[in-house]
Amino acid sequence: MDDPLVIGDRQYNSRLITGTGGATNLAVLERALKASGTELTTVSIRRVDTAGGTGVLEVLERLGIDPLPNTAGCRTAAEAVLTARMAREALGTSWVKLEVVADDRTLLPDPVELLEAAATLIDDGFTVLPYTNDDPVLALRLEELGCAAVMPLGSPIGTGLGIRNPHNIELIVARANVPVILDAGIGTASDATLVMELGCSAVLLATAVTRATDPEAMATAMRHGVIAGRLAHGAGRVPQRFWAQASSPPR
Amino acid sequence: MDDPLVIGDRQYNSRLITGTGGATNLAVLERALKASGTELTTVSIRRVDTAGGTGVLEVLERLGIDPLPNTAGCRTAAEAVLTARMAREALGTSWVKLEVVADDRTLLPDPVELLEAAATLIDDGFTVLPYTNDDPVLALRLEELGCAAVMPLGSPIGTGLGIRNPHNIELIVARANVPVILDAGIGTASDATLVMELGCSAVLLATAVTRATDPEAMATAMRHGVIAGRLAHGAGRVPQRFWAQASSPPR
Amino acid sequence: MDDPLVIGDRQYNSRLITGTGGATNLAVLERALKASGTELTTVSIRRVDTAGGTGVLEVLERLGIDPLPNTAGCRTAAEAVLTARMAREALGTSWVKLEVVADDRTLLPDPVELLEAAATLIDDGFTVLPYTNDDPVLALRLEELGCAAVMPLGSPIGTGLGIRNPHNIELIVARANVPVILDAGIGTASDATLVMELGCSAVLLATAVTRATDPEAMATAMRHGVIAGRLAHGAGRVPQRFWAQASSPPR
Amino acid sequence: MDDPLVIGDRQYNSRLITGTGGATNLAVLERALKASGTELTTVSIRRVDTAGGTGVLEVLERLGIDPLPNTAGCRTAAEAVLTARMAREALGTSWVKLEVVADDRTLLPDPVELLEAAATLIDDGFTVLPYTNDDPVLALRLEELGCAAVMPLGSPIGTGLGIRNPHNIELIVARANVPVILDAGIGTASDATLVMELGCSAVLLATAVTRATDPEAMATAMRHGVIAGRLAHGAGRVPQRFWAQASSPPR
Amino acid sequence: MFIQVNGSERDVPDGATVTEMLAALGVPARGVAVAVDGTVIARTNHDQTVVPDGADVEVLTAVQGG
Amino acid sequence: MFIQVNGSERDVPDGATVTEMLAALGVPARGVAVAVDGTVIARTNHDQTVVPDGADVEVLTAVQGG
Amino acid sequence: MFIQVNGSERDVPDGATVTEMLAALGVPARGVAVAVDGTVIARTNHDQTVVPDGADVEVLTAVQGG
Amino acid sequence: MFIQVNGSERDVPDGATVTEMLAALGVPARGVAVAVDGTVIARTNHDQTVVPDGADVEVLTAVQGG
Repeated sequence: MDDPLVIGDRQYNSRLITGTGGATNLAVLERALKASGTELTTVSIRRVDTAGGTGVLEVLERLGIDPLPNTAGCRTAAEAVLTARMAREALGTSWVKLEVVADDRTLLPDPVELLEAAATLIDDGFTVLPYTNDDPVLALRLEELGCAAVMPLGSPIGTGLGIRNPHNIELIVARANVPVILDAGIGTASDATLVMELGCSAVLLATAVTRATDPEAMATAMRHGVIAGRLAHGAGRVPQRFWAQASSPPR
Repeated sequence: MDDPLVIGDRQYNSRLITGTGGATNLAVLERALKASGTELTTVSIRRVDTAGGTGVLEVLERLGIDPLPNTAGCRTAAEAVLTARMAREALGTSWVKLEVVADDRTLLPDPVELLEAAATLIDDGFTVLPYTNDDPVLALRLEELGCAAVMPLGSPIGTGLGIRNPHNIELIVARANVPVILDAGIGTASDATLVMELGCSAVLLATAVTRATDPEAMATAMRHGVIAGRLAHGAGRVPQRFWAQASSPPR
Repeated sequence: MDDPLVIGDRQYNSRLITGTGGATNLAVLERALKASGTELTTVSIRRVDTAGGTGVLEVLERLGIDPLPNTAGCRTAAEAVLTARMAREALGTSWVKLEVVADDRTLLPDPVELLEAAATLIDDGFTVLPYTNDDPVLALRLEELGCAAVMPLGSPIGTGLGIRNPHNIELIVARANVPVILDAGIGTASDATLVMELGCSAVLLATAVTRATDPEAMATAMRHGVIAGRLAHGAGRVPQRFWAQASSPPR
Repeated sequence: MDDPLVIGDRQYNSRLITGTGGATNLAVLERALKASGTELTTVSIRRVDTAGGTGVLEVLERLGIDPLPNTAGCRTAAEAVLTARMAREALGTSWVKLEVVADDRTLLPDPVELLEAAATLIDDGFTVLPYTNDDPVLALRLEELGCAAVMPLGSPIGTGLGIRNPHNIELIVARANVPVILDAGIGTASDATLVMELGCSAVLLATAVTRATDPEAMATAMRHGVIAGRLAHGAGRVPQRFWAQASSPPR
Repeated sequence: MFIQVNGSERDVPDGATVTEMLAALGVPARGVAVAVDGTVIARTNHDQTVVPDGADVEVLTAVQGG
Repeated sequence: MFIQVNGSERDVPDGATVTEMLAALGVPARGVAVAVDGTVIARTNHDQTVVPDGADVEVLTAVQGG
Repeated sequence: MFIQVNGSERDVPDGATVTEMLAALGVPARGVAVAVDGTVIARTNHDQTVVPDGADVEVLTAVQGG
Repeated sequence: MFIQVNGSERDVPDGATVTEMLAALGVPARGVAVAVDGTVIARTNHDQTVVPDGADVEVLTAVQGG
C-alpha cells in the first residue's frame, strides 16, 4: 500500500517507531529492530564513557534506520534544551524526541517545562516531537507552538498498561493537524492495533519489545499489529449492535 | 514461521477462517477472501434455486480454499443433522460447522440441541466444529463428545461487539485439548489480535470483513491482526506495572 | 420508597439476598446480615454432625430473615432434587436456590442437569430459583420451565470478578418476565450498583461480605450500593456525550 | 458513622458535593439538593440581571448548605482571579472552586493558567479547590502550591462518561496529602461508588442529577452510591481470583 | 410423472433416477445434494436410485453464508 | 438394632420410629430432615415410619453456606 | 450622572456611593459584589466609596451553575 | 594542562583545540558532542575552538535508550 507517514519534511513507510532501551545486548536489539521494520528509532544522549553507548549508531546505520535522539531523564526545560543541542552536534540531526519528566515514579511529563522547552527548541530550528500526557489541551498547545507531531502516552512509561483512556486519544486525534504518535504504555500487539484504529498516525514503543521474552517475535507482532490497525481504521468497520444479525441467508 | 493450525487430520498455515455471507457480490468476496489469506471458509446449504448460491464454490476452488459447510438457521438437532448430511453429499466433505441456534434475536446456540446434534454427527463420522457460546462447561462437554475444535463466540453473531468476556475465553483455553476458534462477534482487527493473545488457535469471522466499507482492506487488516496476536501470545509480553519504569539509562 | 421485590407469592423490601457461607463465626455473620438489611438468605443442607451447622437457623429467626436452602455441591439433577426435598422437610419451605455445578474449578452450572432438576422440582411444587450462567438462552429456558426467578452469574463463584459480561445481563433482562437476580461474582459495592443499573431485580452475594476484612462495613456498603443502583436505574440517567457540555451559564 | 470529610478548616458529614446548574427550576433543584444530603454546593457568579440567578442562595440557606462559588467560563488566570474576588465580596466566602478552561468543546482546564490563578488566589488568602484534569503531575503541583483539595475529572464536564482512567485517579490518590474530590464526568450512581472505592475523599457532580429524568431520585441514588463506595473502600474487599472458590462447605 | 422439487411441482420422466431427474431439471449434478421423501441419497447412489412418482424431493447446494 | 446414620454405625431401639430414632441419637427433631434407604421421610410421617433394622439413614440440617 | 452598569448606561445621583448606587439601581445590597472601573470594591467600603461620573461598573451575584 | 572531562580530571596538551582534545582523550570525533564550560561547541568549530586550561568539558554520545 502507498500510505506513508509524513512528519515534517520526511516520509516513512513504517508507522512503527521503536526505542533502543531495555535490550539485553546489541545482537538482540539488531534482530528486533530488523523484525519490527522500523525506520526511525530513539537513542539517548549520555557521557561517552557511559556503559552501553558503544555501537548503537552502527546498528542503526547497518539497518538504514534514522536515529531520533531523546531528552530522557531531563527534569527542566534548560536540561532538555542543552541535551537536544548536544544531540544535534553528536548525531547531525535537528530532530528530537522531547521528554521533560516531573518525577521518577510516574515519568510523566511536566506540562509547564515541556511547553517552555518546545518553544525554545522550535525557535532554534529543531523538529520537535514531544512526549506528552493524554491531555487534549496540552497536545493542542504543543501543536500551536509548532511541534511536528504530538506524542501522547497510552499509560506511563514501562507500565505496559496499554491505552488507559481511548477517549482522550480520540479527542486529541479529532483536533490535531499534525501526526499523533502514541508513545509509552504499549504492552502487547493488540494495544498497537487499537491505537491505530483510534486514528493515531504511528506508534512509538521500546520495552514492550526489548523486554519481551522473545523480542524478535514481539517486534514482528508489533509490525503486523500496527499494519492491521492502520488498515482497519481506513476500512470502515461494521457498527456495533445490541441484537444479533445473521450472516447466512434464511432457510 | 512454521506454526500450523492443526484441526483433526488437516493442517493450515492461516489461522483466519472466514465466512462468505454478507458480501455484496462474488467479485468483492473473491478479493476479500484472497486478501485474508484464509484456507478454510464457511458456506451455507440452501435449495438450488436460492439466490446467491451460484458460483461461491467456484470462487473457493479458484483460490484453493477448503469449503466448510455450516448448519446456519437450524433450530433443532434433527434439522442440523439432516443439513450436515446433505452438505456432505453436496460438497464431498465430512467437515461441518455445527450451528443450532435458539432464536433469531440472539442467534445464540441452544445448548441441549447442540450437544445432541454433535453426538449424532460424531457417531456418523463427521468432523464437527461446533459454534458455541462462551460457557466453559459447554465447551468442555463438546470436546468430551469428540468435537475436533470448539468455537466459542466473542459476542452474538453480527453484533461486532468483540470479545465481551475475555475471562470465559481464557477459562475455555485453559482446559481445552482441541483448538479453540473464536467464532462470532469480531468487529475490527484489534478484536482478532486480542483473541489470539488470549490463547485461541484461530479466528472465524465473516461480516466484519464482508460488511466493512472496504472488505478487501479489512480482510488484509484481519490477516495481519491474527498474525500479530499469535506472535504476541508466544513472545511473552512484559508484565503490567502500577508505577513507571524507565527505558533509558539514568543521566 | 415503595418498590418491593416480588418473587412468586412473596414480597421483600430489600433487594439484597445474602448467603451465610464464609463467615468466621456466627457473631460476625449476625452483625453482617443485620447490617445488610437482607430478608432472604441462603443456607446449605448437610449431615447434622457437619461442623458449622449449629445455630445458623436461630440467627436467621432472630433477624426475621427467611432461609433459602441451596443445593450447593450437587453435580447431578438427582442429587439436587434429593437435597431440595430434604431441605423442604428440614426447613418447611418449598423454596430452593437450585445449584447443579459441573466441576470444582469453575463451579459453573451444568446446563443439561440444571434444566432437568428445575423441571422435576417445579413439577413437585417447588419455587425454584436457579443459579445459572449468563447465557440468555438458558435463562429463557429456565423461565419457560416455570422458575420463579433466574439467577445468572456476574462471574464464577468466589472470584470477585464482578460483572464480566454486562451485555449478556442486559440481554437476559430484556427478555425476562420473572425477576433477574444477579448471583455470584460480586466483589465490591460498585458491582452491586452496576448490577441494579443494568435492570436486575436483586443481587445475591455471600463471600464479598463474609470474607471482606470488615464484613459488617461491607454489608452496609452493599445495602447502600443496591439501593443506589435501583434508584439510578429508575431515575433516567443522562446520555453519554463525546464532547463536553457546560453546567454553568455563559459569562 | 463518624467519618467526616475535612477540607481546610471545615468538616462535612456528606461526601457528596453538588452543583446547581442544569435544573429546570428552583423547586426541582431544592428537592434534589435535599435528597442528595449535600452540605456544599457550587454556584456561578454572573451579572445581577442574568436570568436564573434569583433565589439560589435562598435555597441553599433554607437547606443549610454552604455555597461554593466557581469561576466557570473563565479562560485566563486574570478572569478567574477577578471572578473569585467578586465572589468573595458577594458571598462573604474565601472558598472557591477554581475553573480555568481552555476551550468550549472540551471544557478541559488550561494547566498553565490554572497554576497561575491558583498561586495568586492562595497568596490572596483564598481556600482554593481547583478543577483539574486527571494528570497526576498537575494534581501534585496544585497541592504543592497550597490548594486545600485537588479535584480531578473522571471525564469532560457534561459527558457522563464516568471514570475514563481509574489508573490516573489511583496515582493521584496514592500521592495526595489533601482530599481528592472527583469532579466532572459522573453519569450514574455506580460511577460515584467506584470513585469512592478508588480512594477519593468526595464526589462533585451537577448535571448527572439535575439533568436526569428524575433529579430527586438520582440525587438519592448518588447519596447512597457515595456512602456505599466510601464504606467498601474501608471494608477491605475480597481479592480477585481466576478460578472459582466455594462459599458452601463440601458435601 | 409429477414430483415436488424444493416445494414446487415439476414434471420429470417416469421412473427417472436421481441423476436423470437432475438432468431433466437442468441442475448440474456437481455440488448438489438430493433428499427424496426426507432421505438423503448418497451421491454414489444417484444413478441407481429411482425417484418414485409424487416424491417430495429436496435439491440443495452451497450458497454464501456464515 | 444397628443402623447406618450418616455413614457410621449406631445402635437404636428395635422397631424405633424416625421420631424415636432421632431422640435416641440425641438429635433435635426440629430443623432436620431424614431419609431412610434413600427415601425422604416427610416430617408428618416421622411418628409412624418405623426404621428397619440395618437401614441406611441420612439426617440432614441447615448449615452456613451459599 | 450617567454610568455603565453591566454594560448598559444608567442614571444615578451625582456623587453616589456604591451603597447609594445599588439602592438607586434597585439592587439588593445583599449577595452582590461590585467592581468599579475594574477594581473590586470590598463590601466594607461600599458606604465610603464614591462612584465617579461615567464609571464602568460591574454588579455580580450568585446564579445556578457548576 | 588539566581539564575536567565528564567529571574527572584529565591531562591534555596546552592550547588543545576540541578536535585535538578528543584525539588526546582517545575519543572518536564521530558521533560525539562537546560542551565547554556549559556551551555547546558546534561540530564545525571543533578545529578552531581552543579548550581553556581548567575547562569543564562534557563529551556526550548516543546510547541505547527510549
